[in-house]
Amino acid sequence: MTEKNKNEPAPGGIVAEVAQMTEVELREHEAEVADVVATDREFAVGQGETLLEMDNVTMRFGGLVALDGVSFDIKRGEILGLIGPNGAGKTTCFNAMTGVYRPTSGQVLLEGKPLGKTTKHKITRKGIARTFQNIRLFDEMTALENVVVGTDARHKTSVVGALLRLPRHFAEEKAAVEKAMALLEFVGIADRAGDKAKNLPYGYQRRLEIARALATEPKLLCLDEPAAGFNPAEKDELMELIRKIRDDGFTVLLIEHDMRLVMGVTDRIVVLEFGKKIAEGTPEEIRNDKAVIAAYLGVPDDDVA
Amino acid sequence: MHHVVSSAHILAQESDSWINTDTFIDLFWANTIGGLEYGSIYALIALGYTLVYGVLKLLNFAHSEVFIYGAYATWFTFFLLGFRPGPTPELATGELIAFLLLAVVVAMLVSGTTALVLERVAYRPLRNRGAPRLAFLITAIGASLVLQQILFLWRGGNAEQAIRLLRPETLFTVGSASIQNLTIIIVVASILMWLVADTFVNRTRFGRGIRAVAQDPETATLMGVNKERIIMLTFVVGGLLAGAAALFYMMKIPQGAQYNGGFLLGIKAFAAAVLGGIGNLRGALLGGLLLGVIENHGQALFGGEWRDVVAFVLLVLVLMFRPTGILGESLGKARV
Amino acid sequence: MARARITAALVLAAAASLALSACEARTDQGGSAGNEPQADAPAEPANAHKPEGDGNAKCSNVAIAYAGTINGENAALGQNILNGVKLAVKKHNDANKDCQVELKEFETEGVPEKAPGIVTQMVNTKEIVGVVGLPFSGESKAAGNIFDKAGLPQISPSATNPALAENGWKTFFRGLGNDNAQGPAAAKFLTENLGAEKVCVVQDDSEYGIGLAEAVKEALGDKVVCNEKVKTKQKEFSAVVQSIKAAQPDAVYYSGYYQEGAPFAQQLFDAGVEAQLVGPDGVKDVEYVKGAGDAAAETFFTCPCVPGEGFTKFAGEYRDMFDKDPGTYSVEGYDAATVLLSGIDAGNTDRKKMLEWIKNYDAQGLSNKLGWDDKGELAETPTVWTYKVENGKIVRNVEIK
Amino acid sequence: MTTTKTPSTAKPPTAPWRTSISERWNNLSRFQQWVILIPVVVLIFALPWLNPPILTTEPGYDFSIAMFDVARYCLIAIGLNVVVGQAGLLDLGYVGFFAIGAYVAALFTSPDSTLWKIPYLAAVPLAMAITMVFGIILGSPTLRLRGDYLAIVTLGFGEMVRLFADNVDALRGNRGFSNIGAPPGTRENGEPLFVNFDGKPWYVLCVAVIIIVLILAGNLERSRVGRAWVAIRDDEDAAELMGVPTFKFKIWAFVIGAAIGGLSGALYAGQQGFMNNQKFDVLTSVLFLAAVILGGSGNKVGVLLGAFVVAYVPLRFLSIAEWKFMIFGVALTILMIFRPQGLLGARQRLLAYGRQAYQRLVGRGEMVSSDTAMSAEKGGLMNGGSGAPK
Repeated sequence: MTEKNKNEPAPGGIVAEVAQMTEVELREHEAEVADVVATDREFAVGQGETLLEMDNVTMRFGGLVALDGVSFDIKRGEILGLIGPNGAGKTTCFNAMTGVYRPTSGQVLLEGKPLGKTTKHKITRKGIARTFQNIRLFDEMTALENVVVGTDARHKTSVVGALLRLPRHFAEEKAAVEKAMALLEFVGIADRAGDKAKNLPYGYQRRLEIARALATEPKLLCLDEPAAGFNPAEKDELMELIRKIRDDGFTVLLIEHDMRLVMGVTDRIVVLEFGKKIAEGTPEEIRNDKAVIAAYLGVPDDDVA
Repeated sequence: MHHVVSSAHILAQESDSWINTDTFIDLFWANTIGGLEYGSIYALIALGYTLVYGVLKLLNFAHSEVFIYGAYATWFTFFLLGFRPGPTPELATGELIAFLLLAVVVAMLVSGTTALVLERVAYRPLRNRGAPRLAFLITAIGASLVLQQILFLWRGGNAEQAIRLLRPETLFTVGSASIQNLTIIIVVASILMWLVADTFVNRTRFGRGIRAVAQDPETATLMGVNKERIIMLTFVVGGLLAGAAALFYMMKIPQGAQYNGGFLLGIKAFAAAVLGGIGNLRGALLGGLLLGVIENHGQALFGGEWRDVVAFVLLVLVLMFRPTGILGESLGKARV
Repeated sequence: MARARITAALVLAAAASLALSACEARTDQGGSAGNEPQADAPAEPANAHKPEGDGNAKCSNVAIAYAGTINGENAALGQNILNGVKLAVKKHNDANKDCQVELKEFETEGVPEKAPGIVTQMVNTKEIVGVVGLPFSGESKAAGNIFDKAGLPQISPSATNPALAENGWKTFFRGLGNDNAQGPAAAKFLTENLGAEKVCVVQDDSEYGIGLAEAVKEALGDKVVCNEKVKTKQKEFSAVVQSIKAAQPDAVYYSGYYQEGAPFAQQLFDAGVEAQLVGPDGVKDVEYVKGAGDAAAETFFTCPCVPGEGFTKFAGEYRDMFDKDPGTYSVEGYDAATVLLSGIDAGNTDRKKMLEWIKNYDAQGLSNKLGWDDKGELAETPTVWTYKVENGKIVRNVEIK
Repeated sequence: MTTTKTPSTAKPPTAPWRTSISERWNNLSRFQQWVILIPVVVLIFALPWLNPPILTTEPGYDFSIAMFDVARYCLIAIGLNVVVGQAGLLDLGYVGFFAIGAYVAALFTSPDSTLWKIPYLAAVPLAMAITMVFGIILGSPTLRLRGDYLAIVTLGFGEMVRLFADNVDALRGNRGFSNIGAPPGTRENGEPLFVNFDGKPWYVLCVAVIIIVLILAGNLERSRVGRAWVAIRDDEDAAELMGVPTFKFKIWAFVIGAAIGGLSGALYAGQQGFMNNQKFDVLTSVLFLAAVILGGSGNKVGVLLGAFVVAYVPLRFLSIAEWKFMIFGVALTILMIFRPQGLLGARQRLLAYGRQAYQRLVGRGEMVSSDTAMSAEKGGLMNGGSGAPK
């Protein structure tokens, strides 16, 4: 936030204030917001390096093989799409990356280091954040607080520190609220920051999940069908948001059914079918891949462009 | 277990060994048979927990009260038949069987009705409102309290005085165990009841409904199963079994009709259900019998005052290390 | 075998006590002709104090109080006492038109937790000059110091734990013998009257049960072959029964209350243990007789209480007022109230005077000779009686001498 | 960016009376709040001396002791609220911690105990420390379980504490401990200040403790710890995936709850002067739980209200004391159907900087929950996890 905002709250609050800004002011404001969002991140360092590697990952549940020797990698700064028909193992893939499941064999490497038995919350701290296919917000918290929980992943205040309100607590709280507000603006829902998550409109909840995930300062942001239930206009807005996230230096993994969205926004695409990787390449390559076409042609899909 | 008891030992400052292996060996058969006797009662109550848990994923806390209503029903049946507290009357075998059958029918009806009323009055409104999980649990606690207090305010805090129709007599002995007529009746009748319940769930149309709802309520509804009716049925079946258990319990412990007398049995029966694998009918039987036996041997080893601790420790250990129980789940999933 | 020997001992004991007891004929309310008790119950002592006094007492705005369980757990015991007190107060007030003493009732539910609040309220109620209560040892322990501090005398009609008198409370008086009297007497009964050589002592976890068991065990010495513990509200005694069975005693002394005593006795009986069962005053209750089923008829009781059936006038009045027979400790409650009422009649209408009055009191009550030593124990140790069950009723057996 | 700029939407309608009170309160400055709070606190402290005619429990029960009992329940409710209300862990064995606290105080101060003796004021923190250790011991195995299973295991642990009190000779079972210590201090006449027949000093002590605990608990609530608890309560898996070390914070909730339970147990033992193994049963646990649930779990004012009702009503209306479990049982059942969030629903202020943030944002003190009184929506504890049983 700018000094001005801190010291002289406008009568209508920041939202009204933003609404009254001129185009130039707005740009400046946006830049400030982006700046806060990107704090403490090695911005654009090592673009193109391998960030995350799926190394021959197999997931078995009883007799069911959900992932069968899947290998691919995600490069810094790219938007990778993960697609495939229903039950192809996309979400399982996500869960294996974020520690919900441990691979039966194979491993997931983040920046060259295997995740191994790292617990879920530690994986988040190592830099993988996600959203959920079926929205899972903290319903009883306000939107702002939801995002602050995300920022807490980077906080170090101990229980004793919080109990006695030691200085670090204040510093972290202050920074967290600033950053969370900035993130809410970034995803475009700052006007409802004070509402309980459960009372937000659907589209807002989706965006709030993204803001919350970004708050953990992830190296890799995994979006699990973020456009589910969106109309075409909303999908366009979402594409724009995803690009903006990438432009801010994040790496994005995107699972999505909507082919137009995937083709429109991703740099590369990995295609899964029945737990196996059947193709990998740029959207253009995937569009013309025979195996992919075969996989999708059985099911007439309006969205296949 | 070792840790728990050894610290108790230090506190208790007992000079003799804290594990009575001699007693354990001497009374092995007596405790095993006695354990089977209690265990079969636990098993019948455990079936009620398991069925309801299987279908609703609900720990029906008030099931212990469903049971104790059966115990009161038994007592009142005896009382209204003209029997009074005091020495056991001399009855012809035919009379005895007729009276006991009457009592078991009444007890089952009362417990079944109690379970049904509980479902309709306490749980259904919550379901209709789509209440969250914990609301069900708290309602169960509240309902349990209410059912219990009705008895307390009506009959007072003391147990009903013992009325007994059948005097236990030793028929023969196996090692240290004297096999009594009561033991045989309770174990055999309980296992018969369990068989009936198992057949009902596994072989009848209603039973298929129960299993369907337990596995996937939504699909079951789509397939034309009337979920509400199945839930009611489940409660009633659990109640009927608890009623039967109540009669057996009252035959064993005629002072059993006390307003809060169901609590401990309920907890143990739940422990039995978890031990065998909650949601699993066979698990309920196995868990019940096993708990009864372990508990008896436990008290031989550590002393009678630790009997209940044995059951609680067992419950905690099972939940910690194998929450699906020995046989695993079959009606539904054990872990939330 | 054991049983035969015990029976023989009993016959002898009965004969002896018959010979010793007074020979005047009395109508017996309880037993029929075939069930003559083996010793006569004492009649109402002719010189027993009476709550009605001389009928000329003058007082105003003075009250006594009962504090104890009324509707809580073990309510029956509290009701027995309270009714005894009520009867005494009614008789007093009917006789003394110019001295209407109010009876205030306080419900403690028998739990120590509530006692301080209740007792503080009592000591802050200025009109109360004396209290009948508290019935249980636990609550008495929790609140005895409050009476002491406020100088409000309390006469407990039923708390028999010896330690209560050892706290240095100047306001504590016990209206009956303590467990130190009952313990040796019970031991004597077990060994001499019943001729038991091997005794199992079973104790519950109450102050009362533990204290009494200690006293009994001490008096029995090496005749104790096993010592088992049960717990309040326990209903299942297989472990204890098995141990007793293994110890093969001649007699079992159950030191506790009837609530657990009844199922215990029954399970002991069911298991075929033939040892003679004896219980204390806590078990001596009609509830036990009904609860223990077949085992009840085989049980003896010891009690530092005088058989009430001789008190025909009292029992009649009690029945008229409450429509039931006096229960355990009704007489003691009545006696305790009478001490307080007679004090008021003598003009002791403040606590200080009342305390002096009780300290110097020396008169025959219905139950015991009432007069106290420095600690608040009865100066004259009351005799302990034994009782047994006949035709579903508890009747007196012999006095332990 | 421009596309994401959405016009400010109208807030859902709120129940005017409720919102207005809490909102008006939150719109006040800290100073104004203190101006109102201080007289209220003074009034609360003065209650036993005022002995207001309608409020009084006399002539049945000493009012000052009744007020201490109420205060003790309030403290317990605050502690249990950390576990149940904030972190959403249904603990049916809370009485176990209360008992441990009471026993520690008794063991180290009563002449009936064979342990060495320490002053009461030293025994209180010791009681808290030991209960905290027990919190870890009981919490680390059980807190991996959820929902119903957690409830039943905590119940089992509570019972085990009670059974140990029954069975271990050194804990003296029913005989109990007498002459338990008390804080030092004498009256003008040289008599000790803290005695079991005067509730006033104990009440003042307990209320002071409550205020400190409330402030500390509030500090936690409005920090990452409190947010983590609510996140766990709302959706444990999501919380974990958002980087919340859920197990650690659940243990903390358990331990902090245990400490407060132990503290109230030690206060209880001190005031009573005598304690034995009675009253540490499941029914007492349920009564504690009822205090939290009735008032509104997760809401501090709510649980204080609930505790007041649960403790005060049976003392005020002694004639219905035996009905208390019936009444609370019915109340719990009905409440779950019609108002699962309790009399006052959960309302958190999770951000220390929330006030400024909201002021900047919407130009008023605080965004209050837009739950209306009529909505039977999930609230407080009632939103834990996986939805209704099917």
